[in-house]
Amino acid sequence: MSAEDSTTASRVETSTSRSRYRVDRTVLNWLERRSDTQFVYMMLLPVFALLGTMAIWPLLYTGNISLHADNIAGANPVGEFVGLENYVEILTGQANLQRPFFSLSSPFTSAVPVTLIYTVSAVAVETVLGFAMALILNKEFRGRRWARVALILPWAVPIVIQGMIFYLMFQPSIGFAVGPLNDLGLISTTPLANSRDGLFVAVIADIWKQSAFMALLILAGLQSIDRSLYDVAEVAGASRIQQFRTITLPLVLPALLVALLFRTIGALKVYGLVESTAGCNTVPTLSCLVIDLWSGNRYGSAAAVAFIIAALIGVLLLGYLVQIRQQENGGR
Amino acid sequence: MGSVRLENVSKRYGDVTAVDDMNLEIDDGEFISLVGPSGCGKSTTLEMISGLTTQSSGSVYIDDEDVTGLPPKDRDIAMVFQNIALFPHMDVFDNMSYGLRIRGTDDEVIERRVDDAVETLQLEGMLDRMPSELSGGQRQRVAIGRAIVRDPEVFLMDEPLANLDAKLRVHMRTELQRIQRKLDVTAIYVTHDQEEAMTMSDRVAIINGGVLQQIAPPLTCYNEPANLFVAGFIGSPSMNFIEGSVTDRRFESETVTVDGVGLEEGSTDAVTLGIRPEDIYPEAAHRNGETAGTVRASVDVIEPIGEKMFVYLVPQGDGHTDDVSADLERDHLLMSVTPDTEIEENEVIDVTFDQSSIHLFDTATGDALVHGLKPEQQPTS
Amino acid sequence: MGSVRLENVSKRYGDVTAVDDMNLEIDDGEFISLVGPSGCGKSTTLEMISGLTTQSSGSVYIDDEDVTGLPPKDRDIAMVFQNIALFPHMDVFDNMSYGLRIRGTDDEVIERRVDDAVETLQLEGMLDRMPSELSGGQRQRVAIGRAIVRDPEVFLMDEPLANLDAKLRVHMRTELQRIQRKLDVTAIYVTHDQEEAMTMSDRVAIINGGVLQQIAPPLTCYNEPANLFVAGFIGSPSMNFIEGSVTDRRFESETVTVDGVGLEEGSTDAVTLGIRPEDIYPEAAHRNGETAGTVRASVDVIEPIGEKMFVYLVPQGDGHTDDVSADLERDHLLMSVTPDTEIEENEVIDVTFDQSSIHLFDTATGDALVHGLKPEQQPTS
Amino acid sequence: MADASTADESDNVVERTASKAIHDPDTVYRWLTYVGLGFFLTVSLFPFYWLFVLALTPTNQMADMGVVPKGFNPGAFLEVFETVPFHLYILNSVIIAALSTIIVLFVGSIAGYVFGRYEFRGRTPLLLLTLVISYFPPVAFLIPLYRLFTGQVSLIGLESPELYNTPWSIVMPLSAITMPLIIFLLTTFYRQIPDGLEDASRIEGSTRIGALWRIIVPLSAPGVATAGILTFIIVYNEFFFSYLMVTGTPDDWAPILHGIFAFQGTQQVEYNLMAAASIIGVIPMAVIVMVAQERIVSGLTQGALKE
Amino acid sequence: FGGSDDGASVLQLTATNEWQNNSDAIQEALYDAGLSEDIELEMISGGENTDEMQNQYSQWLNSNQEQPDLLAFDSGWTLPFIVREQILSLEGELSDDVIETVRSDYFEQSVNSVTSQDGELYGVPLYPDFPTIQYRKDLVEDAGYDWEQHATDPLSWEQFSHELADVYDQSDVDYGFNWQAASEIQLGCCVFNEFLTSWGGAYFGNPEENLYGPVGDRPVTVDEEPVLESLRMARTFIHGTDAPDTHDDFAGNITSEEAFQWGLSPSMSPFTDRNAVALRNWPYSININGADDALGEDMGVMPMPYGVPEGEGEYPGTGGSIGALGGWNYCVNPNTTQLEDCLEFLEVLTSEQFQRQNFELVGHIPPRPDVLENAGDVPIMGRYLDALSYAGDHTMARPVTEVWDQQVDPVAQEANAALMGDAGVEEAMSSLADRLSDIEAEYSGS
Ligand SMILES: Nc1ncnc2c1ncn2[C@@H]1O[C@H](COP(=O)(O)OP(=O)(O)OP(=O)(O)O)[C@@H](O)[C@H]1O
Ligand SMILES: Nc1ncnc2c1ncn2[C@@H]1O[C@H](COP(=O)(O)OP(=O)(O)OP(=O)(O)O)[C@@H](O)[C@H]1O
Ligand SMILES: [Mg+2]
Ligand SMILES: [Mg+2]
Repeated sequence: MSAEDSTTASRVETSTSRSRYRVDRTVLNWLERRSDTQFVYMMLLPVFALLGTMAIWPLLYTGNISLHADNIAGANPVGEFVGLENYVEILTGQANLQRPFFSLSSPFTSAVPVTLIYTVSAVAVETVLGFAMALILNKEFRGRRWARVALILPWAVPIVIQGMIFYLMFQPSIGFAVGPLNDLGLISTTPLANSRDGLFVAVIADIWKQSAFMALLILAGLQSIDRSLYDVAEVAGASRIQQFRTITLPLVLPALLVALLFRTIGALKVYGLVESTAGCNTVPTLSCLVIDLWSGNRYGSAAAVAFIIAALIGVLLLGYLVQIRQQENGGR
Repeated sequence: MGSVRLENVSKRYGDVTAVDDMNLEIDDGEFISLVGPSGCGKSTTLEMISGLTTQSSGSVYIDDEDVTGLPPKDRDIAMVFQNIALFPHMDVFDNMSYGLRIRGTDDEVIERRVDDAVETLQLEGMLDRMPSELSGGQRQRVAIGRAIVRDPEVFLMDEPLANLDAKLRVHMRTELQRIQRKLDVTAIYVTHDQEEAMTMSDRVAIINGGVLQQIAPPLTCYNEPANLFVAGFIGSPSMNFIEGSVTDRRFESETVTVDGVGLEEGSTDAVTLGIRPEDIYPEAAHRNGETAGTVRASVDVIEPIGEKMFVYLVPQGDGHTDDVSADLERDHLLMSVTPDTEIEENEVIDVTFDQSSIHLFDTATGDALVHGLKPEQQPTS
Repeated sequence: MGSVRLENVSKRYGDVTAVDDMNLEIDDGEFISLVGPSGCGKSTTLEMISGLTTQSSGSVYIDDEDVTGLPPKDRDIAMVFQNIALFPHMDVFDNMSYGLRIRGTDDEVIERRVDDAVETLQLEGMLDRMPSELSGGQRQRVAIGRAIVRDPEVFLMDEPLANLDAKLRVHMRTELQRIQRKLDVTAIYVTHDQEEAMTMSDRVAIINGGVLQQIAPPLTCYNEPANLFVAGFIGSPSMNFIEGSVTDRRFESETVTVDGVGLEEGSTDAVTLGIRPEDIYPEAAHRNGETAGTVRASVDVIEPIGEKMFVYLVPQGDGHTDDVSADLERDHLLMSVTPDTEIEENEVIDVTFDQSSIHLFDTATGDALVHGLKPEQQPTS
Repeated sequence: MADASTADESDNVVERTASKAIHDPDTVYRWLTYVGLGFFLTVSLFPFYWLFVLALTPTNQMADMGVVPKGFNPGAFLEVFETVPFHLYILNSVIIAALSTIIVLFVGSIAGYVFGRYEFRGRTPLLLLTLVISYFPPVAFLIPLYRLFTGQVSLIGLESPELYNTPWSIVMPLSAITMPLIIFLLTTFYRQIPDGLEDASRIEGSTRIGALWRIIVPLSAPGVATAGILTFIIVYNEFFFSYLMVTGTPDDWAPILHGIFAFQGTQQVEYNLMAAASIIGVIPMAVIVMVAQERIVSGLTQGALKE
Repeated sequence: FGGSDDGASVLQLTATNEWQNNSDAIQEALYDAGLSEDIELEMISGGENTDEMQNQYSQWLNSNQEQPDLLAFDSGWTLPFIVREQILSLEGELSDDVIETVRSDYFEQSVNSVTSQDGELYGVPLYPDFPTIQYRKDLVEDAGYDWEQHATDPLSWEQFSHELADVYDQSDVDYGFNWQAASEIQLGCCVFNEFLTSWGGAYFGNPEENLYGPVGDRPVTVDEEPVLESLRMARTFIHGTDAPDTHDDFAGNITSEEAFQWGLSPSMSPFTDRNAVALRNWPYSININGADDALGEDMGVMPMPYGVPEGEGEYPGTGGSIGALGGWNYCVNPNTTQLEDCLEFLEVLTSEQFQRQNFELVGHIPPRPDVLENAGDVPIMGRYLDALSYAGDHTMARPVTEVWDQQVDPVAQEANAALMGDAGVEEAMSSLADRLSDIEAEYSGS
């Protein structure tokens, strides 16, 4: 059946592809004749045109702002040039921020520890759950199609709504979650007002939503694995667990690493979820700082914190990148 | 122990019947080749033995145990896949040692066995290449290596030498046999190369359209093919067939007449005579044995291929027109002679063949009637 | 027009030199086979001609135009890949018609050509199967179909028949030749099957370790191999080699002595004599031609393979011990005879060969010195 | 490795005593699968059920909520559309998300192809550069882009086009911000396609780009479909640019975010309407997920990647 | 975009949620009050909450957008925009009559929030906002109290707490006195502000001098005793008298711990559901809770209780019943292409007729005391006119300067920490004082 479908589909495609072929032929032909190096750079033009205007130029612009003082009263919110002063003040704790940038004495109310705790716990759990979900979804069973939709759906929920759901769930007297969890001694009666509990709620909400993201990427990786490799492994005597370890895992690893990479980045930048559950005052993540500063018209400091976040992420992800590089070198 | 038995095994893919009611009994330690035209069900048969595919009906026994439902890993088999299927993320060493590592074999043992295999396979110095950095033949050898480092009950090999050159094939052939004997393992070997099937196997199984045609020792298949299909399939170039009828122990066709055919009187009508190209020779070079009549033919094409020479003959029988183009294949006779035979194209010569090398088949059913026209001899099958 | 020329072409992958300073000139409409051991650089050569790989140095000319840098699509070639490489997401029809559809050929023309190819390839009724639903041989035929529906300048075929059975191979061989002639296209054909190379090609190119050894018509390669490698590679089973020395036109080894060798006097020392298995025969069956001496040998193993019989002989020369196990290969002589030859294992017989079928090589360089010991004849190469 | 062998040995002992289930590991796996599935389904779906509970509960009953609706007021779902033209917001969002998805998949595919299948100088630095972009919180892009889209940036005397209040003011930046993820994703998937298939396509007469669209992209269907879902959802759900790059009226391309805000006043919150709107807002996502995940499944039939 | 075709012009304006939800009725009311029918109004949302609106406005105005033409500004952050000259001065634009009306007839505090340092008018107040205590009149009466008398004669917090505790005990409702203690702006700008001011304290010393600056040149007085006292009182409400930092004179345990995460709406819903005795909230909730399908006549309204009697506070204007002043103003986008229409709209806002209707329709308090006083016949709100008038006269604006944005979060954080007990009252306030001083110092003179 499916074979038939695809036959007709591609036969239909023929007529359209013909005209397209004619139209673009000169450009394509020209491109085709470029050497590999030239071709590669030509092909990268559109991406970098887009990234250049929409991301790189803005970042340079913002980077420049970060070198200027705040000017909260003037018509122009960007003050005079001060060099790295904003950075120095933030990193040394001299800046007047909503919450301390880094303070070990109050780990749940200072930005860096809060963000790190959030990231590590959420991403770790998401990876495990996401993998389990992907393995289940990769199986054949009746109703699989609907199961997939159901399991992936949380990821499709806008953050505002996600936040609202968990806000309500942990709202005493409305949410059903507070009582039992409080009885277990896990959270206080007002989890959203308590920095530690608020962080917990945010992590739970993140796991609910983002495990599906992991699952989706891992599932796609699983689907791409050549089935005949499992035949070989099975004949070679590999048990399921061994097949998983020797074939599934290494072959989905690239996709998993991408997922891990971007989930980590996402978690380190978390803002919307926190704002719509416990609030930035209770769970002050790094991005909360940026938004608060920006709302207060302190553009210079906001830009500086944004760049510090980026630097922090960059440092933390170095490990991942080394891993990925090894993957690439090993894989080809 | 590794005897293998298929009982009434069939495999259907939707409308397609890949294997049809196959019965096959393979003794422990035997070397069996499966041959047959492309798509006849050879790979499918192996897959069912390995457990990768479950038969639609019938049972598979390994070592007299019904293994239906037993996963491949518990059947203790090693297999070389037709599509090679190397693990793209592992280098040659890891690919070859996979089965051993899975079983937690000692590193030392692994290294030794892999080294042995590498030598056998002439893959020295490639242990840390990735599959994508190998040539086609090298990949295939790695795939063989992955199987031979193991010590299974049953070896399944699906055209393992297809991508190798002649010298290496010959080498690998003996090596595979040696290994099979050393390990005393049952081997089921799919090949499209008859020489391979002939030289390596204890018995050859010929399959056509999913149906087993004959299973017998190589020379039996060659000398006493069970039916027209086997006769035509085994031997290259293929046996010549001449359709005719038998009346009073006399075979007659448009071009050929043979006396003293060992068939009961009266069992006449549609009979096909088969004669191998190498059994035809110019009358001039008459050998020993009793000739079975002479055919006058004109030489159409001569094809010298080194060690021998193919001569395409157009028999000049009664009623035969010179219009060669029509029905060319059926009307041609192919003769294989040594290259020093003095024959020229378009020459008309007399060729002959020995009674002992004639095969007779029932045209309708295809079944063999008589092999070698010794009048006293009874048909074998 | 599709002449192809390689000028000093090399291809290196890191340390590995896959193709080394190759010079090759192929005329328009010619059918050339590339043969050589696994990993010798055949596929790499095709890839460079196709433009899929860029040579590390040297130039490729198609139709006298330097095509370096020209993308594959503009080289007007069709190619059958060794690894088959069917598009797994397209059915058979789409796979075969891919190249035509890309070019926007009329649907009608596409259907006609695909239909033709399907018939040639005996793939009737499989047009809407997906590759995963085909047998190995069927896949390979689809891959051939993808190439033959096109009408290119140059056909590149990399072991296109590796997965087919003998009958189909023979059939496909003629079909490929027919198509090649009909389209009047240049064909470069990689095969490990010598019979294929011999019967199909105008010329055969033998490659070893990335280096071109000889390019010549099939029989020339067979009868007048340029060097030891070619002599040993072409012909199956392989030529027997006997190392010795020549003194005063007399070849001498431990076991064999041949007189009247056409080498200048004094050019002595390390010379290898080559003789093909089918050129050795029992003294009893003396043929025409001048024999080149007799060798007494004991019959070690007899291997009957249908149309012929291999006899492994252990020459009983001076100083030769009976310890056969040591250096088994080099000391054996292989004789190929018709199956009716009356020989028994362990018998000691005298075998002989004709002077005309003797080849002499310089043991050090491997170069051929003389083919066929007619004393007046000068060495060819 | 060592423990694998001990496991083998103990197998014999276990085999004798253990139930049929252990004899047949498939049953165990199947059983585990269903248990896991049940767990995940409950966890995933319960919050949606909770939304329904809220949506069906009339506002004045919204206290001491258990896990069943207090009252039954399906009218909330209609009220959503009566209060604001919610469908217009959804339509805008879908258009914006679709445009972004097209751009991202198109441009990202080309980049993924180049990064995944070519080795060239500058590959790693350029990949890293794209990655670095994703390190920055969205605000870091906001100020300059806002100026750009409101025509305040002039390049060589030309004013930047007024994109504010058009879909492009959201589509363009979000395309760029989503791009690193998609490039990385597609790079890994495209990398896995055997070279032979691309080679075959090029021999047959397609260009490199042609081979990309006809062979590589279809063969990476699971990855591409995933990338598509991700982009669509990221854009559909995005907060910052969606919020700030348009004025907020449905006629000016305001996306669903503004529609939801229309229910969230500064002082009075209508939980049931918000819940109903949320459910409605998730519907397009559910449809997309359904359609696209189909591609993930059908993209590769058995053994699709074998060469 | 939004240009005028066939004579009718479209004015785009951001609107409060109440307006958006009743946009047809509001437009009708505006037309009735004299707005030209040629002017069509398009109401858009400025954002989910006041913070986001503020950000959105900055973007719009920074980039010289022509639309929206009119912007609804929270009185809490109108001033920074005025300081940055991002909105249009109405001086010389609106007719002198209208300007005069606003200056002299409107609630003074409201007018202050749209007046620049040099006295120019930048906007027209739409409505002033000040919280009151809403209570279950039926429960209170059942318990033997009469709080109607306090509509214009507020209770002290002490008396309030005891009486409320009594009512709470005698009734079967789950909640006593609901107010908002979450660490949000609400606490910083308003709730805490009310508490401390009614105890005679202040954020920056004398509010009459220092409320609007000069930044850096004013004392920070959050660590003074009245402020601490007010926190102890609030802690008593929640934790009872046994907890540290509480007041034995007060009745305790009248506010649920849930207050720590209560914003306006969560704190209100139990009350709306007849499950709480009293609620501190803004007038909009009077309109909701006073509706017949909610509490109706069972609800009473009175001004906020006081900590120390009026006039006995530490600083002028402190002490007594104090409600934090909020409210919204309409200002004009300086880039608008439809200035005339905007001005016409603003003029209509000043009409008594419209203000009454706005009061009736959505509960927006008329910005003019005289209009408010005469609005007794308005259905729900009219019932509570006495209390509203009194409360309107006893408000405290928040200290809105250009740095208030930076200060309000620390205030909320520290007050919340003190209330929850994460930090001692004195500790929290001295830390707050430090943080506020730092900010003052950093931006002094800016
Ligand atoms: N990508 C690569 N990296 C390193 N070595 C390579 C690579 N590709 C091919 N080679 C090596 O180059 C040599 C020639 O390879 P090629 O594929 O041309 O061989 P071939 O003649 O086609 O052999 P076969 O008959 O086995 O297919 C081989 O030794 C192979 O290992
Ligand atoms: N999944 C499938 N769906 C449908 N038909 C199939 C499937 N797999 C195999 N077949 C068909 O079953 C038949 C037997 O296939 P099989 O692979 O066993 O052939 P084979 O003998 O190995 O041939 P070859 O020599 O070409 O490899 C073929 O006609 C093939 O087309
Ligand atoms: Mg097969
Ligand atoms: Mg090759």
